[in-house]
Amino acid sequence: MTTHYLVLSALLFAIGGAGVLVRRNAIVVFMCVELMLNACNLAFVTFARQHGNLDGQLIAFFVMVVAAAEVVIGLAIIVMIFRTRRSASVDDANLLKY
Amino acid sequence: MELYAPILVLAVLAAGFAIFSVTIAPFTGPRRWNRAKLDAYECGIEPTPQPVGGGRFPLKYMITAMLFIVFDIEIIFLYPWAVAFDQLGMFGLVEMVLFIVTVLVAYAYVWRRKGLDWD
Amino acid sequence: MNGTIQAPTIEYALLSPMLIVFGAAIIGVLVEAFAPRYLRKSIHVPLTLLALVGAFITTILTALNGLPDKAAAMGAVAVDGPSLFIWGIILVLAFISVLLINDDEQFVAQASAVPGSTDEEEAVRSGFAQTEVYPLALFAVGGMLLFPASNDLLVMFVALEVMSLPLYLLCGLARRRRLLSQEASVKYFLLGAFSSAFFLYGMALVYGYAGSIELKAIADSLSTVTGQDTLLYIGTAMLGVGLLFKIGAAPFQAWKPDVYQGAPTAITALMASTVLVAAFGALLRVFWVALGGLEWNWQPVMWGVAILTMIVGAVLAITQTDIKRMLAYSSVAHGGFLLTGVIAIGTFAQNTQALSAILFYLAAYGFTTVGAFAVVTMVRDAGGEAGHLSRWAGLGKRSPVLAAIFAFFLLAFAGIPLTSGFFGKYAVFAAAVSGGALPLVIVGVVSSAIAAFFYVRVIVLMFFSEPAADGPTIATPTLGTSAVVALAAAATVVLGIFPQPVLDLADQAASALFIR
Amino acid sequence: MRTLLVAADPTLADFGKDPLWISIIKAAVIFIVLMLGVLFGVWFERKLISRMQNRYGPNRAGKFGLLQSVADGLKMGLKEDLMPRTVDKVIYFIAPVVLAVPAFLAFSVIPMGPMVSMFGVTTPLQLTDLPVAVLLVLAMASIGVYGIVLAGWGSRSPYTILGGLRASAQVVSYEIAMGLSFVGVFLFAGTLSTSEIVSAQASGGTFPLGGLNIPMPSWYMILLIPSFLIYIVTMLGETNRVPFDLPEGEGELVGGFQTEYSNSLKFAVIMLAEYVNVFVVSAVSITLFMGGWRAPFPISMWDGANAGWWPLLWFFLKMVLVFSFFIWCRASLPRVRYDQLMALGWKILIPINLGWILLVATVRAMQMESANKSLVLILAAIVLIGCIAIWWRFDSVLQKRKEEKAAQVQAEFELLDAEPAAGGFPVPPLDLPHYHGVERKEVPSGTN
Amino acid sequence: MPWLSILMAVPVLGAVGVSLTKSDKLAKQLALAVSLVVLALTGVMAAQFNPSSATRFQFAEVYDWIPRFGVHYGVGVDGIALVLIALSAVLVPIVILASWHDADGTGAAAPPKRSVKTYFALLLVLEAMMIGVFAATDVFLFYVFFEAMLIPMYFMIGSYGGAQRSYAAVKFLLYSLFGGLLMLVAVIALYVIADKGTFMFPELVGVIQDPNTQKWLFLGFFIAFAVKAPLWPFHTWLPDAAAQAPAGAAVLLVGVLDKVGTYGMLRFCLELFPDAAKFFTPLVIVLSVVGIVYGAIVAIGQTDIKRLIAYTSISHFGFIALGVFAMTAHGGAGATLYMVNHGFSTGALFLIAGFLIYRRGSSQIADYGGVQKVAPLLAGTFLIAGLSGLSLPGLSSFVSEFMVLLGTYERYAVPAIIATSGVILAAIYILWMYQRTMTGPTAESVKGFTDLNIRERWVVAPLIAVIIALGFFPKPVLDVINPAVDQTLSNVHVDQFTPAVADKKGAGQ
Repeated sequence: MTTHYLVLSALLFAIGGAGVLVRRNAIVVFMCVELMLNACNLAFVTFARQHGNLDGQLIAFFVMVVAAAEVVIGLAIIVMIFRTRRSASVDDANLLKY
Repeated sequence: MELYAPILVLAVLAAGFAIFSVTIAPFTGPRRWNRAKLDAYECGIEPTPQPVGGGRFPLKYMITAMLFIVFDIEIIFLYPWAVAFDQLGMFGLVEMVLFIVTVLVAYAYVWRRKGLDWD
Repeated sequence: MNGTIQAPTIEYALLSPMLIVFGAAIIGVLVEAFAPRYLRKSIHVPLTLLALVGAFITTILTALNGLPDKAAAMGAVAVDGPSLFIWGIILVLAFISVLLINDDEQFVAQASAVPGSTDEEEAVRSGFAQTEVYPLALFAVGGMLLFPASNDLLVMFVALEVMSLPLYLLCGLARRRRLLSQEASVKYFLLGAFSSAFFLYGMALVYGYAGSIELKAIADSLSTVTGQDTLLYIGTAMLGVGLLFKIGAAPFQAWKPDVYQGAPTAITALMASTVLVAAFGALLRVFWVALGGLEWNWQPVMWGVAILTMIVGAVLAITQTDIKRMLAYSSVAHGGFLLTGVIAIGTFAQNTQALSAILFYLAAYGFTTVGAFAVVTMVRDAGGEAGHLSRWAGLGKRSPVLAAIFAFFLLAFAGIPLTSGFFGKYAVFAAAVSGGALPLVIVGVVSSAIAAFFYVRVIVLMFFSEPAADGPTIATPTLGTSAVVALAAAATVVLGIFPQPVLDLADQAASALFIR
Repeated sequence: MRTLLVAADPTLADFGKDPLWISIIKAAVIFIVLMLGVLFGVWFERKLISRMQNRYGPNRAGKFGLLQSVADGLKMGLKEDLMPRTVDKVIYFIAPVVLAVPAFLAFSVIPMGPMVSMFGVTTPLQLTDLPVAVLLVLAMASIGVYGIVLAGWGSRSPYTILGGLRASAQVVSYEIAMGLSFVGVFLFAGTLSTSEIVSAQASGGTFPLGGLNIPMPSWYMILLIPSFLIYIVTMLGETNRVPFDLPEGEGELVGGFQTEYSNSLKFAVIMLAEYVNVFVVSAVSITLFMGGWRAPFPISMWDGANAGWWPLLWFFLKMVLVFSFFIWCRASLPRVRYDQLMALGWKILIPINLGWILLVATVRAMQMESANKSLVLILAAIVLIGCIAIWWRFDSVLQKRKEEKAAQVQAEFELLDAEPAAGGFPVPPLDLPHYHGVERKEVPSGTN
Repeated sequence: MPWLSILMAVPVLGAVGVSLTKSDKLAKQLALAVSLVVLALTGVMAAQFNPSSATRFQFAEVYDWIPRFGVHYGVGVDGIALVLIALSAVLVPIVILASWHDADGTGAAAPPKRSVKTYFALLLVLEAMMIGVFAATDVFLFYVFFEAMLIPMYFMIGSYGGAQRSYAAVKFLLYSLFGGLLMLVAVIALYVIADKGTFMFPELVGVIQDPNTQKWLFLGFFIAFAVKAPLWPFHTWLPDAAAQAPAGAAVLLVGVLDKVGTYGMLRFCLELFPDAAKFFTPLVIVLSVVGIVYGAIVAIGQTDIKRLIAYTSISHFGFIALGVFAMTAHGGAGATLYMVNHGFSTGALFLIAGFLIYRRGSSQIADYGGVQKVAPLLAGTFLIAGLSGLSLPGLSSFVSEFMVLLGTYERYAVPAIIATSGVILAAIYILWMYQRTMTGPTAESVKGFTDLNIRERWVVAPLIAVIIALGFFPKPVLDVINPAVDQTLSNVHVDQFTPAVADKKGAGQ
C-alpha cells in the first residue's frame, strides 16, 4: 500500500537529483534541491505510517524548517551573485578554475 | 481517510462549476473583433512590452516572502505546542519562551535593518 | 495522538557549552540590531571570545565532573568523552580563528553593495564593516558543537545545517576578489544543499528500516529487523555521501579547493580546521555507533574511498598553482589519512586506540592548518592576498621568520618527525596497522610521499629561488594574527616533541568510546 | 439538560461515519447555500452601503431589487469575453479556478449545528471535521493566494503583475497575524478540530482568583479580546476588503490583478471566489471566537436553543452580522496606503500577537497546580524587561527617524517653492525638467 | 654522567647561540669552538669506553618519551656506534673550518651571499642529529633522527649549493623521505607484530620469528637504508646532491649521513631479522658487487670532479655493504672500519676539490691542468687523499678494503673476486683524474692559483694525519669494533649458516 508513496518519493528525489546535475540556472538547480528535500519528507511520512509511530511526521516538520532556512540563505546568495553577474547560470561562474 | 472523502465531494462540485463557467465564457458572449481589444489595458497608451517570464520585480517582495516563511514556520511550531500545552506544563512554557524570544530577536534585527519598511 | 505526553527533561548543565555559544550568537544579533555602527565591532569581538572561552571552561568542568552514562536531552545529545574532546578542540580552534577574523582587512564593507559600484566605494570610504560575521561564526561553531555530539540522526541533520548555512554566507564576504568569493559561496551552497539532501534521504531510508532515528535504536535494529536490507544499504550509502561530502573525501572533494580559495582566508581557516573535526566526530558516531554492526558491509567501500581520497588529494595538489587551493587539496589528503583510522574498527581495545588516534590527529592537524592560513593572510599583494604560488618565490629572503614558520607548518603537514603532523600520522597509521589495514597504510605512506613533493616545492620556492622584483609585501600582522601564528606554531612544536599529555587526554576521552 | 447538550455536541469521533450519499447531500447543500449566499451578499452589500450613504441602491430588478445580482450574473454571462494576445493562456484560464475551489473547500470544516437526524441518519451539521481542521482553513486561504498571483502573472500587464504581487504580499503578511491570533484559542480549547473548539466554548468554566471562583465568559471573543480584534483586522486584510483593498486599488492599479479579466464569466468566478472567501473568514471568526452555532447569551437560557436544527439559525444570523460589519467598514473607512498596510501587519499585529500569546501561556501555566510559580514569574519578568528595554531604545530611534523624515519633506517643499515654475500646480509645463523630488540622503541601515 | 645527551645538547645550544650572534665572523668562531668542544667531549667519552665489558651498550640512558607509543629516549653506544660518532665529531670542526667562506658569496663561482649564521647553525644541528642517530638504541628514536636529519642537510644543499642546488636538494629529500616512509610502515608493523609495547632495540632483537613477516619488515628497513647509503640502483640522487652541495656539506653528506644507511643495515636489518637477512644476502651481495663495478666505471667517465668523487663513494659503499652482508667477523669489522676510513679519505678528497673549485670557480676537470706547478701542496695532499681512496697499502682504506674482501672471500669467492676488480678501476679513475688536473702544462686559468693558506692547511693536515695513522696502525679502532661486530654476528646466529649452499646461491646470481 505505502510502496507507491515510496516509489513516488524515490522518483521525485531522482528527478531533483537529475535536475541538479543537468540544469544550468542556479535558481532551478536550487529548486531541484528543494524538490529532493520534499521527496525526503514524503518518504518520512510514509515510513511513519508504516511503522505506526509519529517520528517521521515530526522529522518532516524539522525538515521543512531547515528547508525554509536553506531557501532564505540560498536565495540571498544567488541574488547576490546575480546582481553582480546579471546572470544566474552556474556555467558563467567559472572564475574558480586553476 | 473517511474524514477527507466529503471534502473531495465538495471539491469536485466546486471545481466542476468553476471550470465549466470559465470554459463556456468565450461562447456565451458575442464576438466583435477589434485590435484594441486584444492589447493589454494600460489606460489607452501603447502597452509596455512584457518580457517573457514576466521580467524582474522588486527584491522587496522576495524579502517579504522570506519573512513569511520564517514566521509561518514559527506558527507551525506554535500550534502543536498550544494544543499540548496543558500536558507539557512548565517545560512547554520555558521552551516556548526561549523559542519566541529567539524569533523576536531575529524580528528586531530585520526591523532595524529596514526589512519591514515599504516606501 | 491524544495520549498524554510526558513532559521531557533537558540537562541544561551538560549542554551549557552549546547553550553559551548560541546565546552569545543571539546576543550578537541583538548587538547588530541596536548597537550603533561605530560600537559594534568593539562589542562583538570580546563577546565572541568570551563566549568561546566560557564554553571551553564549561566543557572542561563537565569533563571533570565525570561523564554521564546516558545521552542528555532525552537521548538526543550524547555528551561523552569523544564529544567533550572534540568540543575542546573546536572551541580552541574557533577561538584562534576568531582572532584571525578580527582582522578587518578581509571582510566586505557591505555585502549588499554590487562589486565595483559606487555604493561599494561609499561603503568602503565610510569604513563600514559587515560585523554580522561574528554572530554568524558563533552560530556555525554552535552547529559544529552539536554535530558530533548528536545522538540521533534528526539532531545531526539539523546540526549539519546550522553548521553549514552560516558558513555558506561567510564564504561570500571576502573584501577583495568579491566575484570569486561570491562564486565560492554559491558553489558551496548548491553542492552542500545537494549533499545534505542525500544525507536526509539516507536518513529517511534508515528510518524506514529501523523505525527510529536514534543511533542506538538503529544499532539494535540491525540484529532484529530482517528482509529490509536494501533500504538499509542504500540508506547507509546516502548517509555516507552526506557526511563524506563535509569531510571532502573523494569523490566528493570537488567543492573544497574552490571554496577554500574563494572564501575569506580567516573563514577558510575556520572551516578547514573545525569543520573537519566536527564532521569526523559525526562520521564516527554514525558508522561506529549506529552502523557498527554493519562493519563488513561498509568497510570495503570505505577502503575505496580512503584510498581514492589520499591519492586524489595528493596528486591533484601537485598541479595547483594557488597556495590556498594547494592547502585545500592537502586537507583532502589528510581527510584520507584520517579515514584509515575510521576503518580500523575491531575489538574494543582496537576501537579505543583508533579513536584516540583520530582525535589526536584532528587536534594536531587543526592547529597547523589555522597557522598556515594565518600566514597566508599576511602575504599581501596589491589586489589582496598573493594567492599564486609564483608570488611566493623568494619569500625566505623578504621575511625569513614568516617563511621559516610557514615551511615548518608545511613540514608538519608532510609529517616530518619532530612536528605534530608526524605523531598524528603515526598514531593513525599504527591504529590502522593493528586494525589489519596494512595495505591502506602503505597507500597512505606512498601518497604522503607524493604529498611531501608539493610541500617541499613550496619550500623550494620560498627559500631557494630569487624573489620577484615586485614581490608581495608582508603585511605587518595585527596583534591577533601574530598571536594566531605564534599559538599554532607553538602547538605544532609541542605536539611534535612532547605529545604525551594530549595523547593521554585523547586516550581518556576515547577510553569509554561513544555512549549509546 | 447539560447531559443532553453534551450528547448533542459532536466530537471528532462522530465524523467519518456518514454514508456517501449523506456527504453528497451535505456538500451539495453547502455549495448551493454559498452560491445563493453570494447572490444575496452582493445585493445586501449594495443595498446596505447605499442606505448608509442615503441612497436607495438597487431597487429596479424585483422587489427591493432583490434580483439585481441575478441580473448582473446573467449580464456577465452575455458579455464579450476578451482575451489579450499577450496573456499566458493556460495560467490565464486556470487562475480563476485556483482562486475559487479552495474558497469553497475551506467551508467544509465549518460547524453549523449539533447532531441532527437527517433522513434517519444522525449526523452533525457539518460536512466533515479533521483533527487539523483549522489548518485546512489556513491552507486553503494560502492556496487562494496562488490564484491571485497566477491571475496577475498570467495576464502579462504591468498593472496586473503589480496587483498580483501586492495582493500576495498583503495576504501572506496578514496570514501570519491571523495564524498567530488562533494560538490563544488553541491554548484554551486544546484542539484544532472546529467542532471541538465550538463545544469548548459551551461554558467558560471558572477562574480561581484568590478564594472565589469568577465565572468566565464562554466565548473566546471576550476571553481573548486582543486575539479577536487582531483576527478581525487580518480578516479584512486577508480578503482584500476595504480598507485593505489595495490589490484592486482603482486609483493606482486600475483593476489590480483582475484588470485583464474583462467583465465576463471568468470575472464572475473571481468575484464569486472573493465573496466566498469573505463568508469563510466570517464563519471562522464565528466558529473560533463567537461560540460557533451556539445561541447567544439571552437565548441560550432556553434549553432547546442548542439542540436540533435551531443552531443553523443562530449561525447564519451571526454570519449576516459579521458580513454587515464588513460592509460597515467599507462604507466608513478610507483605503490605507500600502506602506501603512504592511507596517500595520508586520510592525504592530505580529509583535502584539506574540506578546499576547506569551501572556496567555503564562497565565495558563500559573493556573496549573504543578506549576513552579516563581520560575514563571521570573521568566515573565525577564521577557518583560527585555522587551521594554528594546522598545525604549527602539522608540528613541524611531523618533529620530520620524524627525529626519519630517525635516526632509520640509526641505523638499521649500525647494519646490523656491522653484518658481514648479509651483505651477497641477501640471508643470512640459519643458520643465521633470521633478523627481530632492534626492534624499540615504540613511545607512542601522545608523542613528 | 649522561655523555651522549651532553654530546647532543652542546651542538644544539651552540646552534642557538650561533643564530643569535650579531656578526658573521663571531658566528663562525663560535661554531668552530662548539664543534671543538664536542670533539673534546667525544674524546673523553671514547677514553672511558671499555670494549671488553659485558654490557653491550655503554653510556646508556633510557627515559620514557611517549609511553603511549612505547617510545623511549634511549641512547647508548657499542663499538660500531662509537667509532661513527667519533668520525662525525672529528669531521665537523674540519668541515666548519673548511667552509669558512662558503656562505660569504666570495670565491669565483660561489652562489650569492647567504645568511652565514644559518649555515653554521644548520651544521651544528646536523652534528647533533648525526650523533643522535648513531647513539639511538630505540628504534623509533632512530627513525626520528633518521628523518629529521634530512631537513638541515636539505637546506644546506638547497640554499648554499651550486647552480642546480634546488633540484638536487629536492631529489635528495624526496628519495630519502620515500625510503624513510617505507621504513615508517615497517617500524609500525614491527611494533604491532612484536607486541612488546616498546621500541627499545635490545628488547626487539630476535622477537620476530615468522620468516615471512621478517622478509617484509626487512625489505621495509633495507630499502630505506639502501636509498640512504646509496646502493645501486638507489644511488641516482647522490651524484647530484654531492656535486651541488657546498664542499663542507658534501663531506658530511657522503662521509657521515650515508653511513647511517650501512650502519642501519648492520645494526637493524641483520639483528632484527636475521633469517630474512640470510634469505636476501645473495641479492644484496649482487647489488653491492654491481655497485662497486658500476660506480667505478661511471666514475671514470665523469668530467666533473665532485660527481667523480661521488661515484667513487658509490663504489665504496658497495664494498661496505658487501662486508656487512658477508656476515663474517672480518667482513663486519672491515665494513665498519671502512665506514670510518671512507669518511676521512673521501672527506679529504671533497675538501681539497672544494679548495680547487673555490679558486677556479669551475668543477670541470677540463678546466684544470698542471696545478702541481703552481700549488704543489694542494696537489700533493690531493694525491694522498686520492691514493687512500684507491686503497694504496699503507693508507687507511687499504686495511679495511682488504678485510672486507677477505671476509667476503671466506663465504662468497666469486663476488669477492669480481669486487677486486673494483680496486683496479679505482686506480684508473683516481690517477687519471690526478693526471688531467694536476700534471701536464699549466692551464691559463690555473696560472694565478695560490697554494693552500694557513686555514686550509689546518683543514687538510689532520685528515692526512688520520689517513696515514689508520693506514699503519688501525688496531685501536679495530679493538673497539671487533667485540661489537662479534656480538652482532652472534645475534644473527651465523653459525647455523652453511657456506656451501650460499656459495652456490652467491655464484648462481
